[in-house]
This record gives sequence, structure tokens and C-alpha cells, in this order.
Amino acid sequence: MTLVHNFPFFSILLCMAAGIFTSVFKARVSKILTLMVVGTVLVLSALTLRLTLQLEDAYPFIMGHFPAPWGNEIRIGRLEALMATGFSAVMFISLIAGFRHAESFVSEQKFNLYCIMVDLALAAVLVLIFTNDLFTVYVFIEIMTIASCALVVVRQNGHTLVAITRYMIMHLFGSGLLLMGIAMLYGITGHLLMVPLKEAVQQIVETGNHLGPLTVVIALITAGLAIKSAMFPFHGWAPDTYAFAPPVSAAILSGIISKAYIFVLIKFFYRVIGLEVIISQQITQFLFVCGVAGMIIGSIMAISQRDIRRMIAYSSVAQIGYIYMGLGIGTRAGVEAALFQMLVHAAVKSLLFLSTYELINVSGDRKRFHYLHGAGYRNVPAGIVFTLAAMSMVGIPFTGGFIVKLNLAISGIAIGGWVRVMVLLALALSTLLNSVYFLHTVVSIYRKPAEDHIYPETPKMPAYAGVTLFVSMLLVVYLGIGSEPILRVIETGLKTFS
Amino acid sequence: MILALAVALPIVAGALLPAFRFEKARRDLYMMTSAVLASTLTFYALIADQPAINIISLNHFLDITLKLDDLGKVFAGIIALLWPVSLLYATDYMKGHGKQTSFFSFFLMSYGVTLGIAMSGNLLTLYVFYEIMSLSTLPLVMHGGSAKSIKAGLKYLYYSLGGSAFAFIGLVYLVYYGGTTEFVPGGLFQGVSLTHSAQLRLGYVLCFLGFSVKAAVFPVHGWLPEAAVAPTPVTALLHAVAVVKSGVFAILRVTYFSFGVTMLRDSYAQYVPLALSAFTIVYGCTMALKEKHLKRRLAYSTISNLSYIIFGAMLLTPHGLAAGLMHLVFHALMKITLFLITGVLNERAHIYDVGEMRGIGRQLPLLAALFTLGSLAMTGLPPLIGFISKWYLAGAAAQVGGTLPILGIVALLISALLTGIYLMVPAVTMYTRPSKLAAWQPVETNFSVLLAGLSALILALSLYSAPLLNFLNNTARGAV
Amino acid sequence: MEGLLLLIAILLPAVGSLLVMFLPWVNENRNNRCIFVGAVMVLECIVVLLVALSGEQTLVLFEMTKDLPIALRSDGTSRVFSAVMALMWTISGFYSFGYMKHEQNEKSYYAFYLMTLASLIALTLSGTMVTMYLFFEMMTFISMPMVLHSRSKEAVAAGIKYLIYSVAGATMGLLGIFMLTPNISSTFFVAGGSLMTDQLTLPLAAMQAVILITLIGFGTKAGMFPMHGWLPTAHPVAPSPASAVLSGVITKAGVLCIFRMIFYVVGPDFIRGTWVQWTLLACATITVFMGSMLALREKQIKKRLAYSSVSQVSYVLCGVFILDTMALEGAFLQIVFHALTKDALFLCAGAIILKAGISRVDEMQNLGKRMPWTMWMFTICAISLVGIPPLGGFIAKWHIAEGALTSGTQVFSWLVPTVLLVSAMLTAGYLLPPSVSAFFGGMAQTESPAIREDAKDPGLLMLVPIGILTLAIIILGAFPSIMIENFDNVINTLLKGAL
Amino acid sequence: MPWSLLYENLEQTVAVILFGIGFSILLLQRNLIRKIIGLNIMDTAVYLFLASMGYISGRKAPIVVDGVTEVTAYINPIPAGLVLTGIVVSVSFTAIMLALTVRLYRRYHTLDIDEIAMLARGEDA
Repeated sequence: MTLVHNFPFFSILLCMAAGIFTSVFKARVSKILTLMVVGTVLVLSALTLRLTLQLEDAYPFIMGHFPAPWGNEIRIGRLEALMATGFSAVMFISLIAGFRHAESFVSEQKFNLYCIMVDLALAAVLVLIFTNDLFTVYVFIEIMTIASCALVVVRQNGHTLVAITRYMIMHLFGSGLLLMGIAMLYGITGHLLMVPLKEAVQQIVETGNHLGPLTVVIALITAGLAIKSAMFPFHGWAPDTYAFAPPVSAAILSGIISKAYIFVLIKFFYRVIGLEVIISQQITQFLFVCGVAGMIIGSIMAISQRDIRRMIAYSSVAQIGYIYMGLGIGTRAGVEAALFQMLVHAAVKSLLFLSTYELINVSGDRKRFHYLHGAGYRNVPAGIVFTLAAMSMVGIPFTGGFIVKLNLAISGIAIGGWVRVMVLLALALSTLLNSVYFLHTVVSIYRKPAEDHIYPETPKMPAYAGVTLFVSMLLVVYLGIGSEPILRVIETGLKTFS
Repeated sequence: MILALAVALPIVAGALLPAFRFEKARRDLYMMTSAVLASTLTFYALIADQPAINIISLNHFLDITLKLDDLGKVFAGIIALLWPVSLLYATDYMKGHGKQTSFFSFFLMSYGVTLGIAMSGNLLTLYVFYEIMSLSTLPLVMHGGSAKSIKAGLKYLYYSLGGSAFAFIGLVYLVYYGGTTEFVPGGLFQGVSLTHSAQLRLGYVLCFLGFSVKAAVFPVHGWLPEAAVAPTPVTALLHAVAVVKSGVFAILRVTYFSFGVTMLRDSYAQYVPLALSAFTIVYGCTMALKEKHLKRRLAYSTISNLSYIIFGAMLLTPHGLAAGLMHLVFHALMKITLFLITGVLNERAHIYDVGEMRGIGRQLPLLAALFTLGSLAMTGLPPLIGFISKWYLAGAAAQVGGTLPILGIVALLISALLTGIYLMVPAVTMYTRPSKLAAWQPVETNFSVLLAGLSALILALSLYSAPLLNFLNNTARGAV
Repeated sequence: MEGLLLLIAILLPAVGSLLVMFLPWVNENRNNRCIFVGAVMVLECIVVLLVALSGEQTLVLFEMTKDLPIALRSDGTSRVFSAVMALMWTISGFYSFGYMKHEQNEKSYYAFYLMTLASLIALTLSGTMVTMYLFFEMMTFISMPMVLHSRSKEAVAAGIKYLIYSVAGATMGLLGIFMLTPNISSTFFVAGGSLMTDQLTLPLAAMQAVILITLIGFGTKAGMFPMHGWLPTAHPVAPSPASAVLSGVITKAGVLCIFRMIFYVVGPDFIRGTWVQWTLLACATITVFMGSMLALREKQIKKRLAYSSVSQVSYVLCGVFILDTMALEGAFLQIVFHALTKDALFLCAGAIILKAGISRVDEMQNLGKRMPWTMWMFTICAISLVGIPPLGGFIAKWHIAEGALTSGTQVFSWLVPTVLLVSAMLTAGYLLPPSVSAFFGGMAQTESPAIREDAKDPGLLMLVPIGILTLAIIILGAFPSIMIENFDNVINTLLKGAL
Repeated sequence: MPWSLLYENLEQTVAVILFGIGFSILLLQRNLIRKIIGLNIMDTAVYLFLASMGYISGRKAPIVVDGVTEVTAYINPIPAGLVLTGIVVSVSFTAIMLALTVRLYRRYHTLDIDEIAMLARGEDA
């Protein structure tokens, strides 16, 4: 076991420790510390990824002294490492480009608390990615929920408060379902670690005992995670929360945290229950229908928005729909496409939230579309970044969105029957709808502003923020051009994922 | 390499244009140089065959490849010929318009993108350039900046992207069943005993519908007349030649080089496009007849004429394709001439409606004569080029026989008749006494020379088109 | 070089037209222009007569594509038609020198007058269907300015109507050209037709329908029902000499095209005895009758003459559609005589309008005293048109009627003569009363108040052409056999399959 | 399903009923405080369920060390740990929710969530 083998564990510990230490630091120090931590996690994750690419299979990492089935362990494979790298990269970018906006919402004295929440959220995300244990899953889901609640509610605003109340209620409800599901699963199998759980589940399926409760378990856990990841029709809390949160928080919530829940769900499907059982329980079909409906209705809702942030928030609902559609297709190819979409959407959505905020900023802090006219000229980099991100959303070639669409379509076409028709039509329709609202917005920000709108002088976007946005724009393009190796990692990672 | 250069040069030159902050004269020189250079490269590639060049691989089955085969040469040739001409026209036309830099920047970029479409070596490349074209030409449509042009632009955008969303489905079908998107003469599925032909046909029809948005086939044509609000060089070049013919070109590509005629022949995958295009031929003309606004009338005429090409191609015979290609070339020449003349009338005489054209014949005898010539050619008066393509179209349809082709001939004739009316009536009114004296501004000699040149080309081709027709016939034979 | 004469016949007036338009010497001075135009027309007549007298010649102008030659050929039919047209055109042209003094825009009038002649001659000399279609369309466009000449609102409306009808007709013709091309064995016209009846690409009924549509399409120019609507609107708005040739000559272009399609492409056997023939005959007879009735109701002189043309040209068509030697002779004769007569009548009408300032037939009381020459010639022509022996009109109609009676075309063998007879009476009814009232005053004893004070016969420049025409009617009416022999030669080649 | 199953698994039955009560309070009540109470009831139900699952009669708690030699003598500690964690989580959630409620009440002087949403809509976002 080399040093690199320990990196995932290190990065989790690092985040949590940083969270603890940050509580005593001043705003400035804690900010730098957080950035450094996230950066370090990024580097560590990338190194882990490199390691796992050299290894044949995933390796378990035992935390504490007890081996499975008693002790707590994490599992490090290619897929996990890739996700960790991707998410920490997105987080790093979001923080660099958007930290200064959070400062305007949080008082100087309390800023370190905000940083704690960021650290905790990242820690939770990493744990959820790596963990091999449903108990840990539960604990860190709760931590993540609280942390993200705090990330949002730093904004002292009626809308935000209402939104976060909704958020809390829905998430607590989801947690309840999840916990209930975990408890029942434990009841029928006697395990909480994933490896023995799977054996037990297979036994249940083979013997036929407790099949009913197993179905309930699957339903409960799926529903719990679906609520938390804002799957249609459980998305009600999401748009307001994303829209009224500070931009960094919105980027983190919508880009990363919601994906972590979905990753847990995939893990649950593959590593706990087994995909065949899931398909035979027709859960995938439910997810598929919800995903397709989410793609379409989310987009339609987005079109009807007048506030740009709510529009982007609703587009998240639609994009989450893509992921669930991929899962719902029920084949390995579909899940691969969904996983890739998780990465792409994480990158693109955080870009969108951040660049949108820059555009709003140069438009006198007004969010309606007609005030945004000409914003693309007032802040050129943000305009370009927004345009590119919008293109990825539409699925223009050379952006990640295109590859997502392509892979989803190919995995759908391989199924045949009504699934094929639904996938293809949903993709086509969704592309059209996406182009309606995103490119409409792009056109808006390059329109000539009305004569009577006066835009106050605003401080220029610092160069480092612009550079960061551009770098992440390159990331989106890279996802569109160099998708092959990433997809290869996802594919091989998923193969060892059971 | 030449191909990549020809595509990249205008794109890069266009993208860099705002960075230079030229004054007008130097800007024009810069643009013309790059456009002419790109055209020269293209012409060179037309003559000396170039090897295919792989730009980038998206993954193991999707490459961005540039290749110039015979069909591509046809389209690339027109583009390379007409773009510098239109650019030259635009430099004069846009005098006094705002935001010229952004206009010309996108205008140049679109050149490269269109060349890219012509030189695509596979469907993915074509699709990529096709999408980029939707976006790069959007600012040109919306250049006016008025609410109307924004609305037109958005409509154009939604139609285009919606269309490519469906074309994308075709792409996916090809990737899944064919394993590649390569353009192969005769299609990917020749000589293979097909068990999936039913699915493939569905994929083809969806793909056809997708690409037919740009080709303005009936149910999805709505954007084109609206887009006539764009400045005339855009309407003339993009909405009579580059953009719309890209749609047609894409249809030709998927029909002959991807899905292949053998699979489509005598199935609904042939009949649906045939019926749609035959209907569009008549529909476009009828709408043109109703329309009083000259540019919109010409736009509707374009709708009708594009379907001539599709109709010919969808006969799925070498003759049909050859006739379609002839119309592709000839219509480009005729329509651009008419549009450019209209542009001069708009800008220099503020004449927008058909009814206002009285008296032009006296004020601008040359322009009026050229307009009449263009109209005659469009109407299909032998021996002008419009007749040649119609003749072969009808011949090809008669040769195929069957209900739809014969109906198509009737559609062609109705269209010829309506064209005679909606173009010849304005042409005639030009020579009548003006009801009011328009406020004329002098017309630059540049315009006259350009337009006369184009018309001379039309005449020359009318009298001697044998080499071109031979080439097109060979192209068509090669494709089937 | 063989066929050079054909090219000269076309280029001569075309170049002349361009010179009229652009050569300062010609277009600045009225006299110069008249002399020039006159010279061109006389030369043209000579060339055309040379063509008519020399043997058959072929000239391929150029090939649009290898199977689309634009070619000229002077066969029997084209010789007859071109001679008639050139002569009529020239005579009316001379008349214009006098008449057009009072109109504006003489320059463009003469230019287009000559240009139209060029396209007409080209049409008659066309050797292939596409060439014919080309010059048919060109003739429409080039003759437009003559209709539009006055540029009045009325003229523009009429011009556009003319345009629309003509283009529609040509398009219907084009349909036939499109559909027949794969079915004929020769691109060039072949006397007797070259339709490969045993291997049609279309079902028989469809083919017949196509042919019917084609013939009706070309019938537009001849004013045949149901595409006759343009004629009474368009002819009268043109200046009188122009309407004379439009009505007397250009309508014959339609006849020529029908002639070509039936006898040189499809072959008379293909349609003989089929529903196509019945339909065409029905159309033609309806037109004959309807034209006369409309003329009877019309009070405007020129409009009345235009309607009369509708009726009279369909006499020709009746003769053609019967597909019989005798009837064809009649048709040819009718072509010649109607051209002469209608030309002369329009020219007289022009003189009346110009000199007496009246345009309605009920204002002509006692005009004969003021304009004796004009009215005398008007009367002679009217008599010929009605078909009273021994003038030309009678001989033509006699041949048609006789042909019909012996042709065995079922109901039409007696219907056609009957309708001809009725129509002749109607013609008498609409043409003779003006003459009568002009000479005998009708109801009124005094001169019509509408007649201008200074009304008198026009100058020689206008009278002589009318005189020539009238003289020709009388002479040719007396000695029709000169022509009939020539016609028979042509007709025999056309009908050789049948007889 | 025989009725005996219900009272043989009394704890589970009660847990499910409690969960239902809590769930309906959470969803149906508009008052925020009541919602929070409903949430707590729901959580409690889950803990009861878990605890009853984890208990095996006759075994000892895993913290008793005296004289125990085998793993089988203990009950599994994990469900208990899960319950404990859950309680902690629930407490913290309740705290956050109450804090939020106080904030909202200060701002809008009502606890009715729909009313608050209505009032908030009028504000500038």
C-alpha cells in the first residue's frame, strides 16, 4: 500500500479537520484555508484517479481496526476517483470565481462559518462517493443536508428563508424515508455494509423470502434520494432554493450536492441491490418516466420564468431529468451516459450560475431579462462563458452537452420499442426547449438595452475570476472533445462496481 | 491541409476582425483578401483533389473530417464563387449601418462554416458545422436590432436548432446501425441484407425532417420569410444560397451517402419527402404570389425553389439528382442576383413593396433589365438556366413515373406559371409610369458592375453549360 | 451556309429593334426612324419570302445541352405562316407611321414592334418543341410593351391579365412538352408526328389528357375557350396598329403551336376519333359561337373586333381539329383571310378613332360621308368576314364546312357547319350595322354628334395599307386556287398517314 | 396477512403508525411549528423501528465487557449507533428549523407557511 492509496481518506479527513480549525480563524484566513483545502483535495483526487487507472480493480480502505462486516471502510475505484476529481474541480472553480459574492451576503465575522459549511459539504460529498457503508451514507447525507442549508441561508432574504424552509421540510422528509429504508433493509438482511448486503439481497431474491419488504426498501430509498436530488415530480423545493441562494452556494448545491445523492443512488442500485433486481422491480421504468417528464416539464417551466436565476434553476430540474432518464434506460450504457451527464452538468451549471451572477451584477443587481439587455457587452468574459455554457445545455457539438445527448440517444436506441421512441423524442424536444430559453437568454444579453435603463457603474470583475471562468469553459469544451477517455474510465469503473 | 486552411481562414479572420479596430478601407481590404484567399484555396481544391484530413476525433467512431468529393465540390464551388461577390456588395451596402464590425466578423465566419459544410467528410462533421452555422448566422439575421429582427432571429434559431435536434436522431441511428457516419457513395448499407430497414427508414424520415428546416420544406419553413428582415447581403447570400442550400445539401448527403437510395426507394421514406417537396413547390409559389413585400416574396420563391432540388433528389435516380444539382447551382445564381438588386432598391430608392416598383425602368434601366433577366430565368424561359434545370427535373420525374413524380411535374408547372406571375408582374410594373417620384440616391457603380457580372454569368451558363452539366451528371451517377 | 437565311430572318428585325432603341441617328428623328423601320420591314419581307420560296432548311442555333437543341427549320407550315405574318406585320407597320404620330413613346413602340416580329418569325421557324416554347414565351413578353403602351392604369391591368393568361397557357403547353419528350422518336418536328404510340411512358388516358391540356394551353394565344378571357381586354388597349397585329397575327401564333403539336409531334391519328378530338372540337365550336355573341353585345369598336377575333380564330381551330384535308385547306385559307380582314378592320377602326374621335359603334351614323374611303374598305372587309361570296372569307368557311360534313366526326360533322352558319349570321349582325348606319344614317338623319368636326379620311400613309389589304382580300378571294395548291402540298405531308 | 403478525411485531406496527401520523402532520399542517413536531414524530417512529430491529432478546449490550467471550453474546451495535446518530441529526435539524421559524416569524409575524410564501412573493428577489 503506497501513500497514494491513503489519499481519499486523507482528503476526507483534511476537509473535516479544516472545518474544525476554520471556526477559530478570521474571514480572510479561513477563506484562503478553504481554497487551499479544496485545491489540495482536487490534487489528491487526481492522483488517486491516476492510481486507480493503473490498478485492475477497486481497493477497499479500512478505517479503524475492524474489517468488514463490522468495521467501517471506504472503497476506492476509478469511478469514485473520477467523480471526486470532477466534483472537487468544479467546487474549486466555483469558489475561486464566486467566493467574493458570498462575502457580500455574509458579515465579516461570520464568514469563517460559511467556510466551515463549504468544507463540510465537500467532506460529505467525498464520503458519499467513497463510502461502502449505508450507515455512513445516512450520516453524511444528513451532514450534507445541514451544510447545504447553511450555505443557502446565509443570504438574509425573505425569499431565501421561505425557500430554505421548503428545502428543509422536503429534505427531512426524504431523510426519513431513507432512514426507514435503511432500517428495513437492515431488518431483512442484518447488514449495513454494501458487500455483505449484496450477498444477502441475492439470497433473498433467490429464496424469495422477504421479497415484498425488499421492494418497499428499494422504493423508500429511491424515493428518499429522488426527493433530495430534486427529481421531477419531487423538485418543488429546488428552483427557489437554487435561485435565491448566493451564487456559489447555488453552484455547489445544484452542480455537486444534488449529484452526490444520485451517485449514492447508483451505488445503491449497483452495489447493494444489483441492477437486475432493480429492473425486475420496475423501478427503472419509474425513474425513466420521471426523467423524461422532468426534461420536458422542467424546460417548459424554465421558459415561463422571468427571473434568469429561476430559469437556470428550472433548467437544473430538466438536466437532472437527463440523468434519471439515463438511469431509467436500465442498461450499463444508459448509466454511463447518466454518470457523464453528472460531470458535465456539474461543470456547466456552476458556470451558468456564476456567469449569470456576473451579468446580473453589471445590470444593477436586477434579474429580469429586459434589464439584462446588453449585459454581454458590459461584462464580456461572463457573456462569452454564459454563451458557451448555454450551448452546452442545448447540446451543440464540441461541448459536453452534445456527448451526453449522443450517449443517451445511443443507449436509448439500443433498447428498441417505446423506450427508444421516448428517448429520442424527449431528447429532440428537450433540445428544442433548451434552445428556446437558453439561446433566448443569450440573445437577450447581447441586445441593445432600452434607452431608459440606467446601469450604475459596478466594480470590474477581478481578472482571476475571469480567468477561472475561462478555464472552466475550457473544461466544458474538453468534456465535449476529449470525452473518450472519461467515458472509458466510467465504463471500466462501472464494470468493477458490483 | 488545403481544405482545413480554406475552412479555418475565414473563421479565424472573422473572429479576429473586432480585435484589429480597422478603419473602413483597410477593413474592406482585409476582409476581401481573406475571403478571396479562402476562395482561391477552395478553387484549387476543386481542381486538384485533396486528401481527406482528420481534424479531431470526438471518440472512436466520431471524427471531424474534411473531405471534398464531387458533391461537395458542387456546393463548395458555388459558395466560394458567391461569397466574395456578396462580401464586396456588402461592403458598399452596409455603409451607414451600425455595428459593422460585428456584422462582418460573423459574415466572414459564416463563410468558413459553410465551406466546412461543403467539405464535410462525414455526417458528424456536417452536423457540427450545421449547428455552428445556425449560431454564427444568427447575429446576422438580428443585425437590425429592432424587436422585429430579434423576433425573426429567435424564430430562425428555434427552427434551426429544433431541426438539428431531429437530424441528430438520424445521426444516432447511423452510428448505431452503421457504426460510422462516414459519407460513402451509395450509402452505408449497400450490399448488406438489412433486418432493420424499417427502423432505419424511420430514422431517415426524422433526419430528413430535421434537415428540411433549413431547406424550408413546408411545415417547417416559417422562419425563412421572417428572416428577410436581415440586411440584404444576408438575405441574398445566406437565405437564398448558403444556409438554405446547406439544408438541401445535408439532405442530399444523408439520402445518397449515408442511408443510401436502395433502402429508401419505393418506401414511405421516399414518398413522404417527395410529397412534402411537391407540396412545398406549389405552396411557396402561392404564398409568394400573395406577398407584397418584395424580399419576402423572393423568400417564398426560395422556399418553392429549394423544394425543386429536394424533389429531384428524392426521385432517387441519377437523373433526378443531377437535375436537382443543376437547380442547386442555377437557383443560387438567379436568386442571389434578384436579391442583390432588391437590396439596392431597398437601400438607394427605399422601395420595399412590389407596388412601389413603378418607374424603376426609367430611373435605373440597367438594374431593371437585370431584374427582368433574372425573373425570366427564374420563370424558366428557355434557353435561360432556369429552364434547363426544370427540363431535366421534369424529365427525371417522367422517367421514374408513378403518381407522385407525375404530380411533381404538375407542381413544377404550376410553380413555373406562378413564378411567371409573381416575378414577371413586378418586372413589368418596373416599366410603367411611376406613381410618385421616389427619393433616389445614386447607385454606386460597384453594384452595377457586380450585378452585371452575375447576370453575365447567368447568360453564359444559359448558352454554354455542357461541362457543368456533365460534371453534375457524373457526380450524380457516382452517388447512386 | 445552309440555314443562314433563317438566322437572318430572325436577326434582321431583332437587330433593327436594338438599333431603333440605341442608335442616335435612328431614334432622334421621326422621319429617319420611320424610314429605317420601313426599310427593315421590307427587307424582312423579302428575306421571309426567300425563305418561303427556297426549300426546307435546318439550322441548329446552339445546344443548351446535348439533347436540348435550339433549332430552326423551314418546313411547309412555317413557310406559310411566316410569309403571312411578315406581310401583315409590314403592312400594319406602314400604317403605324401615320397613326403613331399622335401617340407618345414611338421609339419603344417601334423597337418592340420589330422585336415581336423577330420572335414571331422565330416561332414560325422553330424546329423543335423547346425552341417553339422559347419563342412562344418570348413573344408574350416582348409583345407586352405594346399592350402596355399607353401606361394607363387600364393598360397595366390588361397587360398583367395578358401576361398571366399567356404564361398559364405556355405552362400548360410546357406540361405537354415535358411529358411528350420521352415518348417521341425525334426531337425535331416530323410531319405526321413522331409519337411512339406503342411504348408510352404514361397510361393512354393520361397521355390523352396531357395532350388535351397542352392544346388548350396553346389555345390561349388563339383565344380559344376556356382560356379566352384575356383577349378582349388586352387587344383594345393597345394602339390600333398593334391591336391589329395582336388580333390578326399573334392569335395565329397560338394556332401555329396547336398545329405543330397535332401534326408534327403527336400525329393526327393519335387523337382522331378520341375524346380529345371531341373535347377540342367542342371547345372550338363553343368559342366560335360565344365570340360572336359577345361581339354582338359589345359596343366598343375595338372590343367588338377583338371578340370577333375570338370567334374567327376558332374557325381555324375547327378546321384544324376536324383533321381532314378539306377542312385543313379551309383552316389555312381562314388563317390568311382572317389575318387580312381583321388587320384591315382594326386599321379602319384605328382610323375612325383617330380621325373621327369616336370609339363606339352606335356613334357612327353618317360617318360614311366624312370618311368614305375608310368606311368602304371597312364594309368590304366586313362582308368578307361574314362570309359572303365571292370574297375570301366565304371560300375559307366553305372549305371548313365541307370538310366537316364529309369527315365523319359524328355529331360534329353537322354541328360545326351549323355553328359556322349561325356565327356567320351573328357576324353579319355585328359588323354590317355599323357600315349601314355609317352610309345610310340608321335611324338618325343627321351625323352622330360624337363625330369630330374635322373628321376626314386619314392620309395616304394609313389608307394605302388598308387598301392593299382590301385589295388582297378581293383578289385572293377571286383566285384562291393559287394558295390552295400550295396548301395542299403541305397538308398532304401532314395527313399522309391517314390518307 | 394474519392479524397475529401485527401484534407479534408490535414495535414495528407502532412505528409505522407513528410514521404515518408524523408524515401527515408534516405534509398537511401549514403551521411551521406543527410541521416541525410532525417531523420529530416521524423521526421518532424511525428510531423506534430501528431500535426494535436491532434488539435481540437475551443478548447484551456491546458495551458490557464482563465475562463476555464471544461476539454472539452481544446484540449488533450498528442499529443502536444508527439510532443515536439519528437522534443527534434530528436534534440539530429541529434546532435549525426552529431557528428558521424564529427568523420567519420576526420577518412576517405569522407561522403559516403559505402566508409567508405569499408575503415573500411581494418582495424584491
